[in-house]
Amino acid sequence: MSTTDTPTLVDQPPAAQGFETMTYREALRLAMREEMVRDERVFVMGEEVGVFDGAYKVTAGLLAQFGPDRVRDTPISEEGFVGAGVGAAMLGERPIVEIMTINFLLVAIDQVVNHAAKIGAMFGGEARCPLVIRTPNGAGNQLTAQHSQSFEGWFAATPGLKVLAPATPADAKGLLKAAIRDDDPVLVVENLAIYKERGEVPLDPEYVTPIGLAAVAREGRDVTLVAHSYATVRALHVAERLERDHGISAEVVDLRSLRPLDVETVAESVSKTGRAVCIEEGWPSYGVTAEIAARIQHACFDDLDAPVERVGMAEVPMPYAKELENAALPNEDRIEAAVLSTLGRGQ
Amino acid sequence: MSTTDTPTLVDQPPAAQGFETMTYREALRLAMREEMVRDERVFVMGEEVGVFDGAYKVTAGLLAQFGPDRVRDTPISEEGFVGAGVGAAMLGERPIVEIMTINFLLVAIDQVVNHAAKIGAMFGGEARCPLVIRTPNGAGNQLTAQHSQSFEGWFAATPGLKVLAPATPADAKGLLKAAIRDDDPVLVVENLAIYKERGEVPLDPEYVTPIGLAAVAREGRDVTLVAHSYATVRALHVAERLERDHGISAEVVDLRSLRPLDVETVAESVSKTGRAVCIEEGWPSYGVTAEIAARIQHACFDDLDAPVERVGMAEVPMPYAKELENAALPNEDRIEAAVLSTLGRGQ
Amino acid sequence: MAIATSTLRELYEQMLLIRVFETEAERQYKAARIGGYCHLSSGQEAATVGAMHALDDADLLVTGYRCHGFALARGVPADEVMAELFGRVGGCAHGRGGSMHLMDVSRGYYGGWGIVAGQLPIATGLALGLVRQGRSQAVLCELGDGAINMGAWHESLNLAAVWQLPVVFLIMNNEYGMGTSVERASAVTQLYRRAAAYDLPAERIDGDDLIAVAQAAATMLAAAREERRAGVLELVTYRHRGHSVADAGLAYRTRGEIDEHLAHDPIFRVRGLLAEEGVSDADLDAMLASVEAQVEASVQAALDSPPPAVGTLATGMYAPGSASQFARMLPGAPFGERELVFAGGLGE
Amino acid sequence: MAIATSTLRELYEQMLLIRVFETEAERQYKAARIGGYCHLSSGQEAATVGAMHALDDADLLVTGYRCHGFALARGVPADEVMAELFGRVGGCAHGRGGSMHLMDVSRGYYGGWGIVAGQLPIATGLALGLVRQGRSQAVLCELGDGAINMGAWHESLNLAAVWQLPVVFLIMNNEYGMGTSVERASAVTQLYRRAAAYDLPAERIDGDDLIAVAQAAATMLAAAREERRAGVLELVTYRHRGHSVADAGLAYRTRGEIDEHLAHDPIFRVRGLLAEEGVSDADLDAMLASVEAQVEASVQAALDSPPPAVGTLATGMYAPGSASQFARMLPGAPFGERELVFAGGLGE
Ligand SMILES: Cc1ncc(C[n+]2csc(CCOP(=O)(O)OP(=O)(O)O)c2C)c(N)n1
Ligand SMILES: Cc1ncc(C[n+]2csc(CCOP(=O)(O)OP(=O)(O)O)c2C)c(N)n1
Ligand SMILES: [Mg+2]
Ligand SMILES: [Mg+2]
Repeated sequence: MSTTDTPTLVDQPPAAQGFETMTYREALRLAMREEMVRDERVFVMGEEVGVFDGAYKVTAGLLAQFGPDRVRDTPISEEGFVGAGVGAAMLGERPIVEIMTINFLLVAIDQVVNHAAKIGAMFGGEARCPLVIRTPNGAGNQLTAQHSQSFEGWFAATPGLKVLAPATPADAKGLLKAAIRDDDPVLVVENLAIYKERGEVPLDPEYVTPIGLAAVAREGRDVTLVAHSYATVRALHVAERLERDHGISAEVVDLRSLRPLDVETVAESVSKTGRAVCIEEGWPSYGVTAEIAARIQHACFDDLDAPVERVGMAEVPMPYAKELENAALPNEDRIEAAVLSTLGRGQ
Repeated sequence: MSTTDTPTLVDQPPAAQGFETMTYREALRLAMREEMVRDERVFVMGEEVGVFDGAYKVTAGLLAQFGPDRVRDTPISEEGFVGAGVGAAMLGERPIVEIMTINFLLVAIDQVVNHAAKIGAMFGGEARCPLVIRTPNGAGNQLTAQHSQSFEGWFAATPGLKVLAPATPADAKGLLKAAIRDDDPVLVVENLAIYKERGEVPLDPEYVTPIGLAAVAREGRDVTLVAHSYATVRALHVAERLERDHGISAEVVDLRSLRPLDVETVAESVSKTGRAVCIEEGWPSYGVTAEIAARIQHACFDDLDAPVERVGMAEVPMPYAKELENAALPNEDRIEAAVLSTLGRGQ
Repeated sequence: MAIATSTLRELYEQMLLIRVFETEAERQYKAARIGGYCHLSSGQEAATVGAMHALDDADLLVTGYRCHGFALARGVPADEVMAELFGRVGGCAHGRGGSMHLMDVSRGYYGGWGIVAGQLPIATGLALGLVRQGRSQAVLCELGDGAINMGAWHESLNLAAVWQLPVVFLIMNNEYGMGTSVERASAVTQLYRRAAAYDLPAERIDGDDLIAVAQAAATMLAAAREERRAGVLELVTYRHRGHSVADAGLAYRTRGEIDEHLAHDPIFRVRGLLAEEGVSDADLDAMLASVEAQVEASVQAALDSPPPAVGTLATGMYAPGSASQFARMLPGAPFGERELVFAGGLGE
Repeated sequence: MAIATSTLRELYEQMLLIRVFETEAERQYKAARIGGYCHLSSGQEAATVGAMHALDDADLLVTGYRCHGFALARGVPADEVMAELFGRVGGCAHGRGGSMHLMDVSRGYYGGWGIVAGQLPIATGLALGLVRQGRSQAVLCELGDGAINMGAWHESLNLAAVWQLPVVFLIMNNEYGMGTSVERASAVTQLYRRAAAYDLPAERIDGDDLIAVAQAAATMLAAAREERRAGVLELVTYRHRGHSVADAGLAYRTRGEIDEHLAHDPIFRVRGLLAEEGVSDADLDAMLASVEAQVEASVQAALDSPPPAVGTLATGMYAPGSASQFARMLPGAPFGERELVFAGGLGE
């Protein structure tokens, strides 16, 4: 694979207008394609991103459009190619590294946490690391213990990193573009089940979602559901059920960004509703919802009418059998039950 | 290094009586020596644990006493020898793997989280992993960004693991022995600054501290300080200062175990005092104190007179200069200020 | 090594069993009775069966996730393997592991692992355990051609060499890691040459030659058992189907390349050997029929086995006695933990 | 390669500077003006200076934590290196990095890293960056004999080879990783042999022979620049002092072994060469005197430089403009974040 000839900058296409309904997967692809056209420093690297069109087809077609220098298949060497992304970024390149699933990021976490996250501070700002790592988390396909995890909270715990977790196709485009344009290392957490979700996506190539801003995905009065990524999709479904079956008006806050974390938007909502249920795909103990609950109890101490509840994956290594997996997932029944109990309408 | 001849079981020495004042480091060494005498399946493995007598001298003298088969120096290959510990444990051996500092555990975290933690569940109990990993966390010696971290919360977040964090020499002995005798993978978190702390240690070789039991390290009425490892030492000093300088009676709860987490003891204390300040050596956001605060607000909702406060390392990669490091540490001044503010006596 | 006709018959039957089983597994996957990832080993039967033939009952086995064939060749009943793929309690992993995590401790099979190369350090540790226990067995550790580029390969081989551990690393070189050919992934394409970086004996042979595989594996395992000498055995074979059942397997290789390999199907080769030795076609066809019946029965057995009860969600996660350690963790626990985990067999 | 006497003088002065600097650093550490870990490179001067002589100004450098010598040989002023060890704003890393994390981006020195072998993937990435930018420079990546047993070595070398990246891996084989000899840590003790696992050119030479080092490094760096061919250069040298200032360095090696090496001090060897070329003793002594004056001055410069202000605690952590992204993170923030981090130069 020859990489000597660096491609010449492609002309900007005329800014497309309006919206188009597409999947979350397609929105991610659109974001990458637009940014690769806009900035030739941007390139994609990872296992099977090229010839195979992506293990989950997120990068499908990019190799054909941009060639092997900008869509680089790697050996199975996460530590090596994540680190290669760090080094290339230090030189001003803008790598987008795809990790097939977040479970495999553990073999490369040293490069992310002990290296990428430290560069800005260790170099006093003289060197930066504009690296993007994209990877899906989550369970739900009987992928079993080693392939059903969600570690984004560990990266959100690391000063020097930024962690984004879009829940809609529009944010998938807007946040991934924000990550690519950002000058710091950013982990963009996707989700296996969310790839097929559909929604309206702005076609404007300048559509970028600001980092550090949560969204009120649904307005409500009685309780606030706080979630990110696929848990937000679950929360919205539950909110509908609550309205329909119980006349409960639930507000849904979609965090969108875990570091920076928009506590203001969460606090505003909970101060209004007085009740909060935090939801995540991963294990809640020492997880993302722990931080959210800790922030809420601090910021909304006088406004809380009930303790903050948390729902996540049952705290076991995920077993294979469908019956067990279904029980372990933060499914809509479990979320609904948590909401009812925080409203004193428990079983 | 010949390892073919397995040593023959050494006779039990007559149970020693009484107490002896020793350092935390010596207590750890005593625990390992006692367990190696008691059970020949126990062996120590890690970088510089033998000929060098340990990077921090915790294993000093063990090679001379037990030989190279039971005190095994390793190449610099954390992923490899942690995994070797996992495999040996699956066969019924009882490895104690020393990781020089917790910062280096990141290159081996895949073996701990994706492998060791999964064995009991994946094998339905037919195979177990009685592995102990010992490693110090913490900052304070100008070790800078890559050597000043505390990741124990990430392991405590992992179902299938147990995580212990002794704060006294007595617990260093009792909990390390409990870890060695336990049939599950246990991470024992030590701390660089705590190694030299002195205290009374029971000499009885059967002295074992139960797993999952927090300790009230100091009784008090006005506020509860919740901590683990070296943060407990800080908390006890601050409690003295509060008593002396402000007439404030602070109770200190030493968690001792992070997974399982003894929420009952914490909740009892906070229900009594109505106020809590949680302290850790690491970064608090998405850290250990997040989980503690989340549990407290849930378990003590009606008894809390003020929001739960948290203190930890300032959320930056630790800089080298002493002046910056001192400011970033969860030092006694910052802890005291947090206590005063939660008591409404803040600046 | 001359292999008696009777033995060759057995090995042939094992190869047939694997092929028929994999074919049925794909059918059942498409019928949605099997979930998760499902990696078939059709085409790799000679490499699998030949290597397993050299493994003693007391030896230990560790593999990656492409493990149906290894489990069957190790003697795990087809019923139990199929039940595992169906996620039933009758499965060899009690329905908790699925296709990637087959295991059978009673047969020295320590899994079925899903993180590429993650099984290598563990196999090294099992070998260390054997040595510490003064046992004379060896560990056979399977990995793929793609796995060799992981750091775990390097650290494990160095440890095995420096510590003289009885472990043989079996590289199933099926020419691709997902859609990436060996040429695109590895700086040396003759993978066995990497053993030189550890001064370990290594061999690369035609993995579709059953007898050659059995001989090479026997030699290396003997050295591991008797001289505590680790080794590397590269078996050059081919994956007939896609990476997993979800992959058509055509985006990165040509139809012609596949047909080329199908024309030299390792199963035909062994059938040819048996024919030469006078085994009749009728006899050979009967073997196939009995294997097909066996696989058909395994589907029924799987269907007859119940799924695990939700109350067992946490079973095995922690050792017996752990429940009391966790008893004080209940207050403020996340929603559902009380019912699902604490009441779900945690450490009982 | 013939080295002009004038050049040899310069290199000799660099070697002297490193030796005198390290000796002073140890003194200052014991006087508690330097904290953290402090790893000295006394004894490794020929390897360091020889390799750096072959590195062009436009090339890039990455090292581990034993980096004082590399920084000095790269031309970072002794004042700035000493000030860094003292943790002062005048330090080459602004007092934020200390002994292990020296750096000077203006001189293409991308650090000073503390996780063993963690710098290898980064160096590989810098080389990838050079290629993508169509630049013709090379990256020199230092690592120790102990670091070669980390998985990151394997993955980095394979990537460098498969992708044809211009990076030279410089193994400073000083015979020990802390207290562990190469024999106890590595299955092959001639470390350069491991390059064969990637079909990369490699050489092992006497690292205390300044000219041989310069020649070998020049050849490999040229191949990297001109043919985009990565390479491995093993320099056999010796660490005169302990692993760090805290280690006496006698628990794992004999006094005799150390004396043996001291007798063949690389600095004496170069002094001998210069003498042969007619440089007078007076001249050589004068060089030493001027270097000593330079180091003495560096201590004063360090003392004269102020420590960083606490208000800069978060400086550089995030890129300019990030403060607004974090503005809404304040409510319920842990105690002290408001003053220390949010007001501490976060992304301004
Ligand atoms: C660390 C890690 N990275 C990526 C994956 C995803 N993955 C699963 S199988 C596979 C290909 C492995 O190829 P090879 O080693 O040749 O084995 P084969 O599938 O051919 O049997 C990949 C990349 C994984 N499971 N673990
Ligand atoms: C991943 C990791 N493990 C362990 C350490 C602790 N450590 C620091 S230096 C060192 C020895 C390195 O030896 P070598 O590579 O030969 O370099 P040298 O010190 O001889 O220059 C060790 C084990 C570390 N910094 N990083
Ligand atoms: Mg393969
Ligand atoms: Mg060394």
